[in-house]
Formats: sequence, C-alpha cells, structure tokens
Amino acid sequence: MKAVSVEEAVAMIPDGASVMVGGFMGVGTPERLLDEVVRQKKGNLTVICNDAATPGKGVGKLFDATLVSRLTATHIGLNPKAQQQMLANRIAVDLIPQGTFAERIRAGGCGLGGVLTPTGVGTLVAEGKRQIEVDGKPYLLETALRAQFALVHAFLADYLGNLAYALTSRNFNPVMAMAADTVIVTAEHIVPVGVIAPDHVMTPAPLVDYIITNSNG
Amino acid sequence: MKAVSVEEAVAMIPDGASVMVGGFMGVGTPERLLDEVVRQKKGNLTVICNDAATPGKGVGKLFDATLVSRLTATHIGLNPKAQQQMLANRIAVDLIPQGTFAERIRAGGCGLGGVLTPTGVGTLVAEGKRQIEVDGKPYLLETALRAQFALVHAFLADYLGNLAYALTSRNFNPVMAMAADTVIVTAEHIVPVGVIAPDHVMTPAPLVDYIITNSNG
Amino acid sequence: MDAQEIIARRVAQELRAGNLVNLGIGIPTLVANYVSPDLKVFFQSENGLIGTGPIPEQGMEHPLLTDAGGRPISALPGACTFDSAMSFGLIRAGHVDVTVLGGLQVDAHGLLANWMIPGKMVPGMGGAMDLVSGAKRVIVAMQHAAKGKSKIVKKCSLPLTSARPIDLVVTDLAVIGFPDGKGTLLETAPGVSVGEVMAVTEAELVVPDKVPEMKL
Amino acid sequence: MDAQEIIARRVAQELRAGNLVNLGIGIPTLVANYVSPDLKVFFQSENGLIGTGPIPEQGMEHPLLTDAGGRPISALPGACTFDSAMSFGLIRAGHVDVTVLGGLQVDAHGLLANWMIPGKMVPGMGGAMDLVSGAKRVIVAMQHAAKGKSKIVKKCSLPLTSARPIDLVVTDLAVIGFPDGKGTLLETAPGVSVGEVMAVTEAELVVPDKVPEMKL
Repeated sequence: MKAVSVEEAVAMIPDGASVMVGGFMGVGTPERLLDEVVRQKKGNLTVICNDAATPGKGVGKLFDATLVSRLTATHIGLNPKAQQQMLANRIAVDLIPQGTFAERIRAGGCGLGGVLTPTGVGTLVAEGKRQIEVDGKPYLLETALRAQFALVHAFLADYLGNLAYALTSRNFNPVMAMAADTVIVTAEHIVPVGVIAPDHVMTPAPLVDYIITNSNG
Repeated sequence: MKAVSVEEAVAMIPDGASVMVGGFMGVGTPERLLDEVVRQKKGNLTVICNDAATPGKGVGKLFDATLVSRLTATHIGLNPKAQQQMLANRIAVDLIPQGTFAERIRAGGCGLGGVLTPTGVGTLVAEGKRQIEVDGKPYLLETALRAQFALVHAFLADYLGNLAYALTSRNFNPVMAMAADTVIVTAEHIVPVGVIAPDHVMTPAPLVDYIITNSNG
Repeated sequence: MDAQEIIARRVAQELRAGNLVNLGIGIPTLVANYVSPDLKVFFQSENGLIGTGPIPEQGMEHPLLTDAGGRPISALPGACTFDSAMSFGLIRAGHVDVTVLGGLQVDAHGLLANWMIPGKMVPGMGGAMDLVSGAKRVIVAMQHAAKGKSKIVKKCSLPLTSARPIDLVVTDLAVIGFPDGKGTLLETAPGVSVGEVMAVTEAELVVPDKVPEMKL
Repeated sequence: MDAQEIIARRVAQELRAGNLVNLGIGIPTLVANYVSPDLKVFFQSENGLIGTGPIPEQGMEHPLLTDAGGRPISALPGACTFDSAMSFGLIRAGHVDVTVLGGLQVDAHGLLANWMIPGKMVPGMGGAMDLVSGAKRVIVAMQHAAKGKSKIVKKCSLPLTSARPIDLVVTDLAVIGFPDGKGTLLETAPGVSVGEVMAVTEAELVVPDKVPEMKL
C-alpha cells in the first residue's frame, strides 16, 4: 500500500479506463475520488457500478460531466441524466441483475471463470448466454467481471491498507477491491496499524494499492 | 432460531444423514455436538469437512467411533484411523482441492449451480467433470455442494442467532451455515442481542436454526 | 380503507414468526407497517442489512445507514450488515423466506412481468430477477387493474422477470394463488363479489365454490 | 550450511517488499526465518489469516489462532482473518504474490507433481492445486534428488498438481527457471559445479555460458 494525494491517484487513471466504483445509490462511494476525476476531466470511461446514483451524488457526478461512455449497472432509474445519455446513444448501457452483478465481480476477484445462476433463465437476460444444466436444472453461465481500477470507500483504513466498512456503505466495495488491477481507497478515518481488530478487517491490506491521505472522506 | 439442549439437537440427526462440520484441523469444530453424535451412535454418516483432523479431536472422533461411511474432504493426511478405514474400503472418500471445496459449499449456500475454476484442469481432478472455456481459457465446472445438517462452531452467538467467529476458527463455518437444510450451532459465549455490533456479525441470525444452550463450548 | 392499505394488511398476514422478508419499493414497503413486532420478522434491505427498523427521527439519520433507495433507515437491536455478494446469496438460495414485490402483469400460471415495458425507458431490473428466482416464497402486491386494464392476464405480454412462477398475488380486489400451476381465486376483498373480481380479470381463474372474504 | 538452510535462504531472496506470500509445510516454512521484518512481507496461512507471526511463547498460545497444521501461531499487528472462501479467492486470483511449495517432481517445462504417489496412501491435495493454479508466482523448494534419483525430471511420472508450469525451483544444488518454457540452470549452490548439478539432473536443461553461484 502506498499513501498518495487524491490528485496523484486520479492522475494514474487514463482516459478510456475501466473503473469499478463502490456504492449503492451513492452510499459508500469515494466522493473525493470522483470529484477529482471530474476536475481532471478523465473521459470516455467504462464505469462498473451498481447504479447511476442521482445527479450530483456518487457516480452521478460522472454523468453530470459526461465522462462515461460505457456503463455496466443493475439500474439507472433514479438518474435522469444517465437515462438521457443512454437514450441519446451517448452511453452504451449493460443492465444486469444485481445478484449476477455481485457474483460476476466476485468471480473476477476470486479467480473464477464464472458462476452458474438460476437468475435470468427464460428471460431476456438469457439472450446470447450459455445455458448449462446441473442435475436437470437450468442455469445461466455468467462470466467474471474485472476492471483496471477499483475506486473504493471504506470507513476505517490502517496504514498497511486493511479496510473496514460501516453499515450499508459496505455493499460492493469489498468485492470490487478484489477485482481490479489497481485499487484506490478513500476512508472516513485512517487509523494506526492494529486499531482494526483482525476479525473486523473486511478487505485485507495486500489488496489495496493506494490510500488517499490528503483529506479524509 | 430455537435454543435446544445438545441431546435434543443431535437426536434430530438421523442415521445416514449428510453432515457438514466446520473446522480446520479441528480448530473451529463444534466438539460438544460431535461428542453427542458419538454418544448417540449416529452411524453411516456422510461427512463433509475440510480434513479428518486427528484421532480424538474434531471430526477425528467420528472416525474413532467408525460412524462415517462417506467423506468429502481436502486431505486426511494427519488421521491414520481415517486412512485405515479408507484403505479397508469402509469409507468412500472424495478428496477435492481446498479452494474448490470452499466454492462448492459457498455455491450451495448462495443458490448457484456451480462455479468455473481453473484449479484441477489437466489433472486427475478433471476426470468426469465438464470443462468449459471462457475467453479461450479452460475451467472445470464444479457443482454446488449442500448437506442436510451443518454443525457450526462460533465464538459469539446472540439470542437471535447472529454469529461471530474468532481468528482461524472461522474457516468453513460461515459458508457451511448457508449450505445446509438445518444449521446447529455451538458457541463459546452466548450474549444478549445487540452485543455483537451489526458490522461484526458474520452469520446473520436467520440462517441459524438451533443454538445449543445447555453448555458452552 | 384505501386500496394500498387493503393490499398491505392482507400481505402482512402471510408473514410468519422468524421469517426473513425482503420488501420491494412501493406498496410492498407499506407491509412492514402492519406486522407486529412480536412476530420477530427479520426485514432485509438488499443493500446489505437484516434488521431494518423504522425511519429514524429527525437528526438521528446517518448517511451510512440507508435503504435500497438511499434513504435513511434505522437498525433494530440484533441487526447485521453484509456485502452485496452475501446479500444476494441470501436471496438466491432461498434464505429469504418471503419477498413482496410490485407487478406489471401476472399471468394465469403465476409468471410475473415487472421490470420493463418495451419502447419505454428501461431503468434496469435491480434485484427483482434474483428475488423472484430465489426467494422461498414470492408474493406480488399490486393493484388488480391499471387504467381499466387487468394486470392479471392470460399470458404476459411484457418481458418476464423470471421463468419461476410466483406463489401469491394480493390485489385491492382479490387474493390469487397457483395450486398445481393454475391461477385460483382464493379470497375477495371486503364487499367485493366473485363476479366483480372476474369481471375485471383477463385471466381465466379457477373459482372454488366458496371464496372467502379477506379478514383484515 | 545444511541443504534445507541453503534452499530456505535462497528462496527468501525472491520475496519483495509488500508481497503476500503463502508457505507450504516442510522446507517452505523455514523461508520465513530468513526474511527481514523490514521487508514487510505479508504471510498468509490458508486456514484464514494474513499476518502470521512467530510461534508464540509458552503460555501465550490460543486454541483459536493456529496455522494450517493446527499448531499455535501468533498474529502480527495489522493481521486480519477471513473465511476459507475468501482465503482461496485470494489464492486463486493471484492476490497471493508468491507461494513456496515442496515438490516430488518438476519436469523440464516446469510442470509440478507434489500431491500423490500412485499405489501409496493418498492423503489429499489440500490447498496445493489451488496454490499452483492461482498464485502469481510459484516457487518449488525441494531437495534436488531423493534416494539418488533426480527430482528434476524429463517428464513427470507422478500425477500433476496443475497444468500451469511453476516459475522457479530452488534446490540444495541449483536454481532453475523456465524462460520460454525451457528449464534453465540459473544458479548453482556454493561450491557446486555446473557439471555436478547436471550429473544428478535427469531433465535436459538449458545451461548458459556463465552460471553464477547463489549468494547466500
């Protein structure tokens, strides 16, 4: 783990990068990193995030600034700007079931090629996917999903990189922290090593590449 | 969740049942439940456990009492009694890679039909299994594993059934607590509801069917 | 009693002690208002919480404790949190005993459409497909008809949410179940006759000789 | 310096600052003794711990803090624990930077056999197959020969642990790598000549003009 400024961290992300962003309706999203992505005008991004949040909040800021060219999400129903950009064909949007979204990212982070899920069998979601039977029951093969960067927000981080999340801000952060080449973290509080009890660490230190230290939150 | 005595709990397990047992070399194994299984002479069991532990410890006790007829595990190298019973064809043993063992149980507990793993491709482990390519890379299809009963050992349990595990006694307990029809738990300490912080619960209460209350540990 | 209250009260009666329950947005959310705390039902919020409590008093909200819509909620004693992979593991494997969801159409065999209307903006299915495929019991809570058109249809014209039939529909007019896969009128709303229900129902339903009235 | 110390010291030189490392039983376990704490290497124990520390002082052991053999260990400040699904997620996806394992045979292309001998009791592969398939870098630490027979073979006669070749073998006589998939003699042990190594090596190895001696 390396401590860096938010400016340095975001400077590493090239235009056109694939970026996983933690959070659920903007809760548990690294706002400071997104603000800086907007400030540095990183464009043409492939964003992987549960939802499009709302304008002005979470990944919603990236749609406000029209920085997104592709989006993989489970719903965008509460962000009219993302919807407009989708309808205008300015964003290619791939909408997938939320459980499948979670498992595909987990598979990417755990070295699995994919998982077999019953979700989506017999629906539009099955189109173009392999259907595989196990014990006579049909499943869809859903393949692993990874990204170049994961932007993660933790509640506590220590100086080794161990992370703990609070309440419903955990959501997709732990699985994304395993599924990207480079993991960049903001935390509400950065604490000395040993303050987070071993049993309470949710993301082990070796998974984290960079922690933003020039400002919390 | 229902609080029961260890005698009542084990009485529910019929001869010939399939039983997942938490623990890794006997660490994190519900010893009191196994002692009672031996006392009630539940026989012909299908045991699913990471290893055969050692004689006198953990699931080792079930081999001491020759109660096991089938075993799915990752290694039995430190239990000569289990080995003897395997060589004498008194136990059918299915040895599988440890990561595959964990994922098959997790799949069983998470409603997945199976997972694609690179582990075992091109080895004896691949025999009789479907090999599936994703993006040109070969994977083995490893199917979900479930049992009738899971015997789980926690560090803390509350009176709703929320569980927390300590240090290396966590191991397979959380995934097994999701993958069985009936989940029976022993805990080192049973605490009032609210004592385990929401973020520190590792097995949510609704997964637990029975907690043994007539003696801790 | 308005239509929504009828539906929510009737659905609440389906919940059993200790059930793990996931409520969708809209009418389903109202169900919690009619469940006695003594029943010790666990409510799951799929963004990562079991043990959701009422909306917090003003000033007691916390930005990191929210429902699936991002609105502040509270957590009851004994609540627990988890990540999204765990949350949908609970849903997909049937650890969630009951899910209550809204619907656009339910057909005569219990197939549900509730996530998209072709030609209109598709907001995404969120967790709906996993909930319908995985929860042990799926209850649809919806108005019987919309703009004068029956939502209980012969065959869904809208894209299905799952190939798995649901278990029960509760509307402002009726309770419909699917024994042996056949839509069956189980109850009528207070003061509503069987004939009145069938008059606004497109699907052919099995109608038993005696159809009791909902007890609310 | 005995054979095991030569191997362990040389393997230790392969570990980099901040690496997440999994050590197998036997000689691999000794590697930790030769790694400076300043390097801040993370050691994983696959039963659910990152940050394993030395064997605790007598009386300071705890039955719930053990290594993969069930023996008491300690946890360093900043250690963390997790379940087995997470543990092998870390291993399978290459989050584990280096694994050091024992071996029965390594062939000329880097394929490893280390989990069973047909006709003998099969104890099970434990985590070995996942480690060899998944860790970012796989180092085999073993004696060069056993009972006078080379363990560096033309082709493994024993069942393979993985179809994925390993990256490096360190023996009491040599360091062998596999650039372009060809077994290549990279270093010899102190006081051992290239000829002496090749005399006890069954596999044909690429031998560069200059083969340096291990610096221990």
